[in-house]
Amino acid sequence: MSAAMPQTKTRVLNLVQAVNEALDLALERDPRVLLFGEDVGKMGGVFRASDGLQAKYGEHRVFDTPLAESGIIGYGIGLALAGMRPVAEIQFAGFLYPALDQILSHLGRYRHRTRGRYSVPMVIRAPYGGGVHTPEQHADSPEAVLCHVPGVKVVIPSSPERAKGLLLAAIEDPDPVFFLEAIKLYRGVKAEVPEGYYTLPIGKARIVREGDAASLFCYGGMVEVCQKAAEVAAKEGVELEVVDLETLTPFDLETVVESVKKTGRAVVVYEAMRTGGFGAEVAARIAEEAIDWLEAPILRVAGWDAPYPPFSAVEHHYRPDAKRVLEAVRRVLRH
Amino acid sequence: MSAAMPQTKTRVLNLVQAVNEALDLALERDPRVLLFGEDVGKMGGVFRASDGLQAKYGEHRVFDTPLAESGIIGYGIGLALAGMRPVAEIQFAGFLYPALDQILSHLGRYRHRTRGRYSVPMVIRAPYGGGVHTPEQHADSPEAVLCHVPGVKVVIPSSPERAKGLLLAAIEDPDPVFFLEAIKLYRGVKAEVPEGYYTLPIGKARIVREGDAASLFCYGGMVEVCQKAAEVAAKEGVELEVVDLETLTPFDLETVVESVKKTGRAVVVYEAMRTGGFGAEVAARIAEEAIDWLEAPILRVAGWDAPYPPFSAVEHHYRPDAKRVLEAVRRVLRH
Amino acid sequence: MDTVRYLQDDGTPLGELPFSAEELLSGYRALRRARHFDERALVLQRQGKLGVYPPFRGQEAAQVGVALALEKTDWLVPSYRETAAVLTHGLPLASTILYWRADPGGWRFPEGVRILPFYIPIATQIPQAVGVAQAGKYYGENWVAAAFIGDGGTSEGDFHEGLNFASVFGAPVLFVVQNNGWAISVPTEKQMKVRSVASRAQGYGIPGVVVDGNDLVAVWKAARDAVERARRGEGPTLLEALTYRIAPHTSSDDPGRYRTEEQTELWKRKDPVMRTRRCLEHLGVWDEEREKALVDELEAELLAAVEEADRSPQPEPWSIVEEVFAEMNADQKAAWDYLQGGTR
Amino acid sequence: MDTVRYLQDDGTPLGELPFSAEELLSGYRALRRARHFDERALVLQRQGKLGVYPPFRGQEAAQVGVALALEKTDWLVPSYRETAAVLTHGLPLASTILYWRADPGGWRFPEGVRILPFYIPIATQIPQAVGVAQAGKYYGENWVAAAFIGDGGTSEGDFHEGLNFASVFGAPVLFVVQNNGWAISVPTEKQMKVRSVASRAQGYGIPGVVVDGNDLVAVWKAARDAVERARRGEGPTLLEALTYRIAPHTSSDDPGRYRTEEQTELWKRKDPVMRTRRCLEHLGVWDEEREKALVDELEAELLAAVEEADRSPQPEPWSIVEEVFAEMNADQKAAWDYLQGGTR
Ligand SMILES: Cc1ncc(C[n+]2csc(CCOP(=O)(O)OP(=O)(O)O)c2C)c(N)n1
Ligand SMILES: Cc1ncc(C[n+]2csc(CCOP(=O)(O)OP(=O)(O)O)c2C)c(N)n1
Ligand SMILES: [Mg+2]
Ligand SMILES: [Mg+2]
Repeated sequence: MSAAMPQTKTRVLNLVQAVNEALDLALERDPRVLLFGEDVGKMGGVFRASDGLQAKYGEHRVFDTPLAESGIIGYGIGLALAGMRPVAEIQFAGFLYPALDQILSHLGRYRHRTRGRYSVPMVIRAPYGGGVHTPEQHADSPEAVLCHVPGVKVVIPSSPERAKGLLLAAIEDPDPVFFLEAIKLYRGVKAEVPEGYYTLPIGKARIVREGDAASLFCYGGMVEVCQKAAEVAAKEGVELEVVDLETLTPFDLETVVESVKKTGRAVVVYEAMRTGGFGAEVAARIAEEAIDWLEAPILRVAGWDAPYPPFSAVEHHYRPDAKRVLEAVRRVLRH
Repeated sequence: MSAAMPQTKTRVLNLVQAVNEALDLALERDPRVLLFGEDVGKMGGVFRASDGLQAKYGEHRVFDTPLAESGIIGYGIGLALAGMRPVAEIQFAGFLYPALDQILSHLGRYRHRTRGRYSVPMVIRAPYGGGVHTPEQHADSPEAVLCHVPGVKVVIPSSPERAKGLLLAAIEDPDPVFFLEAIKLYRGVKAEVPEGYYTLPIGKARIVREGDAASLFCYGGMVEVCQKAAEVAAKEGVELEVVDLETLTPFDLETVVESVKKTGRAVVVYEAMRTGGFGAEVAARIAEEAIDWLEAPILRVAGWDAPYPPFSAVEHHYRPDAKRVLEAVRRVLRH
Repeated sequence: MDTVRYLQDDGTPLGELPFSAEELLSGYRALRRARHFDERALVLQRQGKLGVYPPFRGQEAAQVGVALALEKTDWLVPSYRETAAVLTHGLPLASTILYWRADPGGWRFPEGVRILPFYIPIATQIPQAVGVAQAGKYYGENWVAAAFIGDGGTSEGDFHEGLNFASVFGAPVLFVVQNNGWAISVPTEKQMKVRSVASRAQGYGIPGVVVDGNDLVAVWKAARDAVERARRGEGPTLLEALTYRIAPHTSSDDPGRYRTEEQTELWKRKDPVMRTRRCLEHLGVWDEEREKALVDELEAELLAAVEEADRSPQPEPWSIVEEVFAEMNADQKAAWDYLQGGTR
Repeated sequence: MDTVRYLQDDGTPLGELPFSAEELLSGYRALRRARHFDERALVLQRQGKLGVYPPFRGQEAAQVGVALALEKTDWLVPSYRETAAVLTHGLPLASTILYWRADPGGWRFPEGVRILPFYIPIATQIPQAVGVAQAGKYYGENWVAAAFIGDGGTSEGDFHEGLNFASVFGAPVLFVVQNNGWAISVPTEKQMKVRSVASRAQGYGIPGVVVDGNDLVAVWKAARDAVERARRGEGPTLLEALTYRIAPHTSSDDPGRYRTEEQTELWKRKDPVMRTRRCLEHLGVWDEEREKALVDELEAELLAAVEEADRSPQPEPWSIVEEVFAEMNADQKAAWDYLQGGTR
């Protein structure tokens, strides 16, 4: 895979446009690629991720399914077993739940169960997370559940250019990949995105801001929150390192441990409910592999142990923000 | 709740007999208690947990359902919303998956969603874990997924007398409780169990063996493994503290932190797949609250990042045993 | 399966009506009240006084007709679109406004009102409604539950599991499918290959009934028969109301992306409110004057409700961690303290 | 719905048979071979040479009849009980033995054999079979998929979702419900309130067919018609085979806990193998001698397969972390090194 970004022309796109472009390129490049889900066809998806693609590639490549998530994932698994490259959209990550039997029982087990005779090269895309006043269950962040499934990879991009390259890599991947897209970023971030086909490596975390005072570990919608916190801290002369995990599983232990060895302090930021969230795994890995370098407790800034508030007025009190991240940073620095 | 064990007569029972006795007492005490699931009626459950109860309480209190887990949990939620005290059995924890939509979308959200107007006082029992040569998916340990659901409690007993008192407390509890029973212990452990009705507190971990060299944190089927390891270590003059979490959520931080402060070393043992397992949460809590007392990395001994092997011949290489626990102990002691 | 109708498209009765004039007047009142709310709701939404709102224009009869067939002691289990049904079964206007304002003040329905909250995860209410219905048997209470679902929702596994449970247990429940032609952008023809969802009833050994969902009399009568059947202990019924979603899926949807308005125009001619009104006029118990008086009354009621809703206090930040368990656990307490302004 | 039959309980043809004597002989051979395996499997299980094993005694015709209707290029999607179908569609005896020995050597089915692994999580194979069937269209391959499920399995949501997908997409798939009267201890009457699962077909707008599942000719003919239909692009069929689970649910089940043997005895009289044999004898193409020769041959084949299976190497400890991904990740590599004897 071409890890580096190609030196081609770029245009400014938001994240959903970048996803749309990646899907377009994948459909063009590989006839085995199929796009389906609820409202992905004529409507082009509730967030427009597949806008225009049915018109361009036809109803047999890009189509609507009945309203049944277990059916969607099961159908996709069947297509993949028989050699296709299905890319399924689940309308919101909170609606992956009806499909969890297909996911936990089959998606990641099939290769192992058949000792490699069969595999499931399938991509499951879903918008996740809060910050945009959605109704109940439309702001869920269930990544931790997916990261506890053997044989599947979980990728969560934090910018348009990363999203495009990572999604194309996910579609090329011989194993099932969950691709979660932060709803807050769909139209919330715009950036230069290279034209044409390129992939970015799955399984690597990346340092989006260098620093020596403390490390902030984050992904998806929390990356911009951590960057904002880092900017504020920088004004006070405190240089924070911001590490975008990007791929949650397989976990890039090396990059995480290197950062902790450098800063000696770690804060993990995620918007899912705190208990049992993926941040617990990040903290556990650090406590396992880098304890001797730690000069402070590993703190987690996350959603509270309650459902994501489905009432917008107080939503921002649930989702971590720069203020809460900085409070945690001060605690580890004071320590 | 009567935290202490009553001073009544006791008999030797295995874990499944203790569960059966608790269910019997609950049915007798509260007419709102109903028992249902696949094969729980005439057959008395594939593990005999409800043996004889349909004959004793009638088909309207103890009954078989169609083969549909989402239906079973959804049906139970409805009964609970209207004031009953449903106790549902899912035949194996690996078959909770078709019901995860009902569980993640409703079970723990209902009270919050309605600001207390409605609640779901329901108990969901399921056998879990390996060690007895079961077919594929019959040895899963999905507790981490359940612990990431807001508004539900997760209890996993490690002995017959604890199982009886905790199950009765779970049925009394005003909120939904998952009660996972280690298949390996059903007939694998026998112990004195008090007669009559008693409850044990949910939300408390307990020290099953005192020690000062290092703390072993475990639950369910791993408690006997850790006790075995502790006995071996004791022969070498190393006193290990074994902490049975018993309730995973709500998490008993205090007992865990106290133990770490005392021993300065922590090993977390669980049989689920390592990445994203509940042991990560335990390690994260310790790294958050007790780092200054730690003299070694927090190690996890768990199932490998692969499906539980559905072929008995090598099963014991997947499930943690005393040998692997002791290897981890040596590492933290050497540190 | 043939479709049960009592009124022609223009409202003229096709024959003897199964309800008295008084009954029909009260039915029309509930219908008109729902319509009035829906119209005002869209205005409030544009003013930012409601959050995302799923309008029910064109489906009033399908919802109100069912609610009218229920006793106060019966349970109503809605999806997210059944505001008309919920209002008719007794949810106060102010609570309804607060709910759609996404204000926690609206999340706790008043005691005594046997309505479950609006269901966002599609079809999950179906097996739950069966449990609610069955619970009455243990209390010796003869209540019935009516559960709503859309044409799209019938594709979910929970629809099948719930219907089978109800059939096997003989539960006193009425399943109402509002077949409104669309699941967001997906037309019913792409959702299923059958003309009528009710044709699935016989696969469960239960009666299936198809009614003109824009005919209040037909819906009300069919629902009343099914409720009586359930109360007699004869088990569940699957009732399909053929109707149409005149408005966008929600206040944030743009139907122009997936449908032309021709079909919509055709259905507007069968408007359930106008049809019922014409029926009453035909019976000589309604006229322009009475209509005006009713609308004035409904507007006054609504304005009062909006004012009441506006008086409801802003949600406190810490409310987001309350009511998760009967007793707050240590983690929630820590969050609660933090949100109260203390630090952790 | 009436039940399609070609043979009386004693095997006498009810009339003209749709298969030639040669075809019937090959069919009987497959049937008898399956029976022989099942008989020996229980012995091997008791000797500890197989793990938990789900016998199919009494259901041979329901399974073999379907497999006989498939081409080698068609897909067979079994539940856990379809060993007879799988053997007939080409899974080698040795692989089958190793699979039920819970030996990883049996987990990888040979290339070219279009059989998916036995499905443990009930009903999950149904939507997957639809995807497998549809994939052929993209390859311009005209394959069909046959998916099996039990009466109990039809209660799961995936059964409904899969049938609806197949119907909406017009997928070339045959759904075979073996209604064997029991789901472990739960009789079909407590599983559903309909006499026949096939009655659900019309709710999806697809054909539903009920056959005497102990009548090889009936099953084979109905399956062949459905497969041809699918290949012609006319979509899915729901085929229900009425049969009976003569044996325990699995080698670890005790039916004495939940059923009396009277019903079992009645069904034994309709034994599918005996019935087919009598039919052949009636046609004058079979006798005691031929039977004995066949059984000797089958026994020899089986003994050879057991020997081959016994030669398969013991699974290596580290195999449990292999083949999880195309490429091992760091965590699996660490586990693999550890299991190889190194320490972590
Ligand atoms: C399990 C689940 N999947 C997807 C959605 C997103 N969604 C909300 S409404 C809707 C369409 C529902 O159509 P229908 O059941 O016909 O009801 P209608 O909107 O027509 O009233 C979808 C797909 C959801 N809320 N829940
Ligand atoms: C999702 C799921 N739930 C429960 C089980 C446990 N279980 C295994 S077989 C069985 C009964 C199946 O009955 P049926 O579908 O009629 O098939 P049969 O055994 O009669 O062939 C059950 C409940 C399972 N394997 N998967
Ligand atoms: Mg609809
Ligand atoms: Mg069966």
